[in-house]
Amino acid sequence: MNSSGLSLLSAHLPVAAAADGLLERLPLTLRDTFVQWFPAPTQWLLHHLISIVGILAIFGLFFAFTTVAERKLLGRLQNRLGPNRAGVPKFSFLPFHLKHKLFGLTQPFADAVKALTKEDIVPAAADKLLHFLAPVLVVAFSLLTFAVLPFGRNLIPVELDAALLYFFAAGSATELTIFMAGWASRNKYSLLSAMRALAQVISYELPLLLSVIPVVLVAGTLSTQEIVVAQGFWTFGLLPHWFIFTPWGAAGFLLFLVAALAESNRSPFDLPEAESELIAGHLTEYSGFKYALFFMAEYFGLTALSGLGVTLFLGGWQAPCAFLQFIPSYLWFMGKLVGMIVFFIWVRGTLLRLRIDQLTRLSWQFLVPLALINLGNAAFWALTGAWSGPLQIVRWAVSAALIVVPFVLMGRSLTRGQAPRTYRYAT
Amino acid sequence: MESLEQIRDRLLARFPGASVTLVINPGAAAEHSLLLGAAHAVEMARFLRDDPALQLDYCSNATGLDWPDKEIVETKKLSVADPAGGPAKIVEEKTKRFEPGYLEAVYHLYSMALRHGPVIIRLRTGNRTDQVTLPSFTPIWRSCDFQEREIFDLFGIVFAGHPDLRRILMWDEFKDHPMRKDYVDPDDYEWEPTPHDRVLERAKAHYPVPPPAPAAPVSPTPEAKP
Amino acid sequence: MSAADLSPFNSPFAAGTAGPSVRAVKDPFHGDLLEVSMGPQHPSTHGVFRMVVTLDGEIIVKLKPVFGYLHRNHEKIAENTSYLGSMPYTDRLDYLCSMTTNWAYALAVEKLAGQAVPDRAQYLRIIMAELTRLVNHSCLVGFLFNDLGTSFTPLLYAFREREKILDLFESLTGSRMMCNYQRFGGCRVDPTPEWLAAASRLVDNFPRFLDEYETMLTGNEIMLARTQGVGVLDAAKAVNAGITGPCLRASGYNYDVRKVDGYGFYPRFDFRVPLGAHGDTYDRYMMRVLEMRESVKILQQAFRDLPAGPIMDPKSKLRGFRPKAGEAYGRTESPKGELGFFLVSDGSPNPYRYRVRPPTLINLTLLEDMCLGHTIADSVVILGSIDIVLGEVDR
Amino acid sequence: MITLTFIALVTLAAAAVAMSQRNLIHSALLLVASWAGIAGFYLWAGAEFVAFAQILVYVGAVSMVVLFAVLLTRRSHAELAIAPASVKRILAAIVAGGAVLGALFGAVLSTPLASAAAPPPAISVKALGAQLLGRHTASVLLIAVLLTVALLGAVVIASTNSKEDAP
Amino acid sequence: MLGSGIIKGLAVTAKNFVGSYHDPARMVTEQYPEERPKLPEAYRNFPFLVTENATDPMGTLRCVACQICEKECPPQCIYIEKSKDKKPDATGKPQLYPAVFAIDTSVCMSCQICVEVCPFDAIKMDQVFEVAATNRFTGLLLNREQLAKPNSYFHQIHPTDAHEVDTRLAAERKAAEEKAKAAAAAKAAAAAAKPATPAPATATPAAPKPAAQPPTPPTA
Repeated sequence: MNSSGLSLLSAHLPVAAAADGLLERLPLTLRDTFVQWFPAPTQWLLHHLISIVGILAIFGLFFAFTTVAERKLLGRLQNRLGPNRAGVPKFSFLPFHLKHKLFGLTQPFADAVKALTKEDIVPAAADKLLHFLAPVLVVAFSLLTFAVLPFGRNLIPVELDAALLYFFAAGSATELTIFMAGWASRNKYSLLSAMRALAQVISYELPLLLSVIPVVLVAGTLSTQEIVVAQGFWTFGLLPHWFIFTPWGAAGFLLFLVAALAESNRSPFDLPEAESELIAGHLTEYSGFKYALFFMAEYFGLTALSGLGVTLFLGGWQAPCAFLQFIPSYLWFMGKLVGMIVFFIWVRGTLLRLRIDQLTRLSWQFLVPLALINLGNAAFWALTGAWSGPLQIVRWAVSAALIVVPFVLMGRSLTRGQAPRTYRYAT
Repeated sequence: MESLEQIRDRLLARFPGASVTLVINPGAAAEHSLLLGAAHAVEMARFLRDDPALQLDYCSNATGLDWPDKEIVETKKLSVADPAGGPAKIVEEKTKRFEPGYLEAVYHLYSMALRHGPVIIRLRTGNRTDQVTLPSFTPIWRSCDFQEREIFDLFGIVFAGHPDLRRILMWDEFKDHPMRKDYVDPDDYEWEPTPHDRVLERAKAHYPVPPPAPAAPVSPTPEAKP
Repeated sequence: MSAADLSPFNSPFAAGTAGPSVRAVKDPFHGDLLEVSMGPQHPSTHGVFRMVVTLDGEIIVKLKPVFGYLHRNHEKIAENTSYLGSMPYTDRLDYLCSMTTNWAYALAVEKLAGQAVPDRAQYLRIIMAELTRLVNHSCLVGFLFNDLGTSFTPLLYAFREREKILDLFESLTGSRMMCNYQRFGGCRVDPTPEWLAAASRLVDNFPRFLDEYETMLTGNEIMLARTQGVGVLDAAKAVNAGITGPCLRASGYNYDVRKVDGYGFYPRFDFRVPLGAHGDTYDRYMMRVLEMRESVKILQQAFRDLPAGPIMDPKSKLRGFRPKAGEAYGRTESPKGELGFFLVSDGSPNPYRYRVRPPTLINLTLLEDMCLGHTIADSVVILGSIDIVLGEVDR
Repeated sequence: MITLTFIALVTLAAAAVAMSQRNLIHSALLLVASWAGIAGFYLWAGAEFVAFAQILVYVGAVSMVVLFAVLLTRRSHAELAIAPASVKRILAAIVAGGAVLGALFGAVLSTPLASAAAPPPAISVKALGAQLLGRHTASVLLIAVLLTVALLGAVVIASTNSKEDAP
Repeated sequence: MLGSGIIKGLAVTAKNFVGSYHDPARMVTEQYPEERPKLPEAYRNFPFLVTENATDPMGTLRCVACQICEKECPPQCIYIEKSKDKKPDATGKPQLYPAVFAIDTSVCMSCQICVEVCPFDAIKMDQVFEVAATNRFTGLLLNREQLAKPNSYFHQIHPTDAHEVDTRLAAERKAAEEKAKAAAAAKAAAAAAKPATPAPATATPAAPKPAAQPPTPPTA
């Protein structure tokens, strides 16, 4: 399906040539040699076990260093240094300026030890079973979503035909665990905050899904690997055909970002853990390792959502230019993933928090209508795939107008009567 | 703005039964004040606020004052003729006068509309023990709300007509009124390392002999060398 | 809840404890009211201040402030200390702006004793007061955004600027916040020319920080949504409730003690007083930002024509200061409102009665009326916009 | 066959325990577990699309409705537990269970099952989409209208409810 | 247009992020225990007693136990006991000295009023802020020996202030000596003229600080 834009000018560069570079196939060759040593019937089990261990190891470390990256980046945003005191005992003999050049990289392990050693208090009135089950399930479900993300050219843990649907099925189950956490703590405020967290997650599920459907419509498939392949063309070898470089793609990406922020309880929407709320939301009665599990699940959810965003709109493991394909594809995926996470942290360092009624009004009155319009826009884009020559400019203009005009109109109605004011002075 | 005397006269004209007297402030600031009788105080205050010439719409400050009973000893010099015909001796003859104490509430009223200065009005209670009620000005100026509660809390003046008269600073079970001159604070004694003057006398009650002076020799205390 | 039953006099709090609930329960789905105690240990009550809030779901139905957690009876201590001895204690009243509190106390005592102050000392007092206004307003703006939910970024930018001014105070008076700088009849230390040069350099590029702040936050859509129309304070109600300072001017009422009383040498400076129009949290925030710009103007004029001469009136007495019997009420425009000292002297070295008129305590009178009908998240922001410091509220 | 019996056992066990639980929330959650068991059946049968749709719809959304319904029924905690079993209720249960069992066995026995297990047809989601909007567009549109009406109805009820006391 | 305010906000934080790497104004962290803070000269924390020289601290204390600072200290955290005997001070005149001089630094709020009211420049403000003690009474109750620090240390922490105090004291000592010499000369002349009427004892050296008033009796 190469109905993506500017197909007239794209020269079909040989894609396959770069596919078999040594570095490119390295993880696959490693896995195959390892699987050879085992008897045949268990080989498919080993195959999957290795991918599971791979994901857990890589994304476990990725979570650890995201936390420290977040604190150091926030620090730098606020003109201060982030954590740099957790030195490694072996290096403590180093002079001061060297010791602190560890840039606090050992901070996550210190946090992990702290989380493990903290006393795990279970309130007496709590529903013991659910109280224990909630953090376990929330980590399980958010890890499940990693199964369908294409990390490299053929580095996808599970090649599913309905991969996107699987991703959202696993993602939506986390709501159940928020309810379980809120209810099991048998605490008035955590139940109140759990209800608010549920309202937020449910009301942002819709824009998230609606912003993804245009990609499915244009790419014609639900499988993430094929979506990435569909973005694998470059005009003049320089301009990649990622979906973000199309009007409906850009709008879809922005909608996806806002919905992903809300879905993972991040910055402008971190209502459940806000101090303006009563206490720390549905996590009030958790401490020690269970709290760390919820914390880890939040970061896994964040990583999975930004991984999906990279796959759908930023061309997954595709290189930005044709001649850059010698760099292995999984490095491109990781680079874009880190870029998305840095953007999330940057937003967290800047924006204020929305009130709960503004948050839900923003979703139902602004994001959902825009997402529906964007769906129509993507349909128009798909139908006019065959236009060529001057019609291309018309196509781009109409598609852009289809999304910008409602954005401006609805934006004006959303912020009616709210504008920076001018003030009079009395001498 | 009119002078205090004019205000007093207009008040007396307006409220014949009320008692309004001028209280002179001997200090350098020369901010004299009007002492209002408690009976008509609320109507007079409302008049002060609503009168177009005054418009004292802003009660900046409400303060409590405690004037305990005073023993005024006046010594008059008398020359008493000596019965034995000697020279007239000068004898100081002391007359003791007992002045009953009272609690006082002082209000500083300003006009934000006409931007003119403080008109100070004072209300005095009957005495310091049982007649301690004064009319509350909160229904007229809402700014007196917390300040009158504070006066009630720290001085013990009960304000009749205050919407929610509770203690504001001390905890509700606290019995006494700490700002009164005759308040004795609880003797929660803790060893005072540097007691002198008043603190020493109180500390003495706890140990017969004053504490041994801290050891003279240089004790190797871990204090930081500069 | 129509506006009528929101008026101050029949809010349940004002009508005793058992007042009619503002919102009658009409249909079964509305659960029972939830009584929550926010404070005294609460991240956004700026100190040990407690609000007992009655909630219906999210909406506040009744709010009862509770004070007294930081009460140390400053006024009784002052009655047992000499006039000079109370000066360092006034730093601890409103611990964010010690210079303006010192000045208010010195003004009241000078009024009580009829003490003159030389010109250079008056200029120095204005310089210190306006620098303190910059410190206090940048603090407030930073904490307001912290209540609005940013993760410390605007607060740390504001603190970066505030620290520079506090370093100036430290190099002049010896302590960043507990300056103990004013004396009766002048100031304690004469700033060196280097100090004055550093101070005017800092004041000249202070607006650069304000511009960066305004571009970052004043036009922010979420900020507009969260603060415009929240906690509206009506001007007439504010005057009656004795609200003074930026909160009153945000409701559009032009009353600034610097202009009205003209104490110190303020009439010699031309500066303007910003006035709001809607009286909501956004206006109160903008009042502080615009007042910071005016303070920068005053400071520039003060540095330009600071006269030479003594900083202490020769007749002023350091010890054995016994003002004649009498009383005096001196008031100044502290960054939080009208700060007044009412002193009654009986001729002894200790004041007979020492009363502080706390602007922050009286500004809280209408906190409940502003919060009725809003959510908890708003009540935190409204409290932040009133700018209270518990040292002064509880004394 | 082993996986099929395993999934069946898990689903039935979840449903049975759900019935016997005294705590209503626990039984609701076990009900959700049994729905997940049904999704397991679809996966075993190779119909991934239906399995994931089942999880998305049931485990994601309908479970929320069930739980909210349990929470919002304004009965105190004590009544949440089910009344002790009385003889009359046991008889009724046996009769109903027997009738349902009989109907099921009748249907299973009467349908001619193919002897060899036919290989699951490899249908791609694309083909499924074409089928849905090809031959069955009418039914899809009908369901769409039904759902929109239900959504609008919910919104109208919710809004009228809150109009009276909106400030 | 909706979102423009948010974008401007993001731009400002980005500028600060980049600025924190090269612009010193945008990187304000001071890594405390390793990087010592630069204290301004006027910094004050906890008083100390000035002694003329470091060799014999107790012998050359400037303090004459006049107890003015004890009365004027707002939190009343100074405790002085006069000595019974007298010992000559810097100008050779026999003066009392404090047998006990204790400051309870857990109560002292470093308000430097004792420094202002001391007529003999005997007590000055120190700059020690790392004061951690495990026991409130032995750790934070500084007695006379712990408080005494030499004049050289005073020059080290407050150079200008110390210089000004020293010049003033030197001037006064010179004036006192001249007066003493003049008085002695006058006495000698008077003795020569009228050996019978001894000259009155010279007045105690003029109090170095003009503003010093006779200590007023503390009122109850």
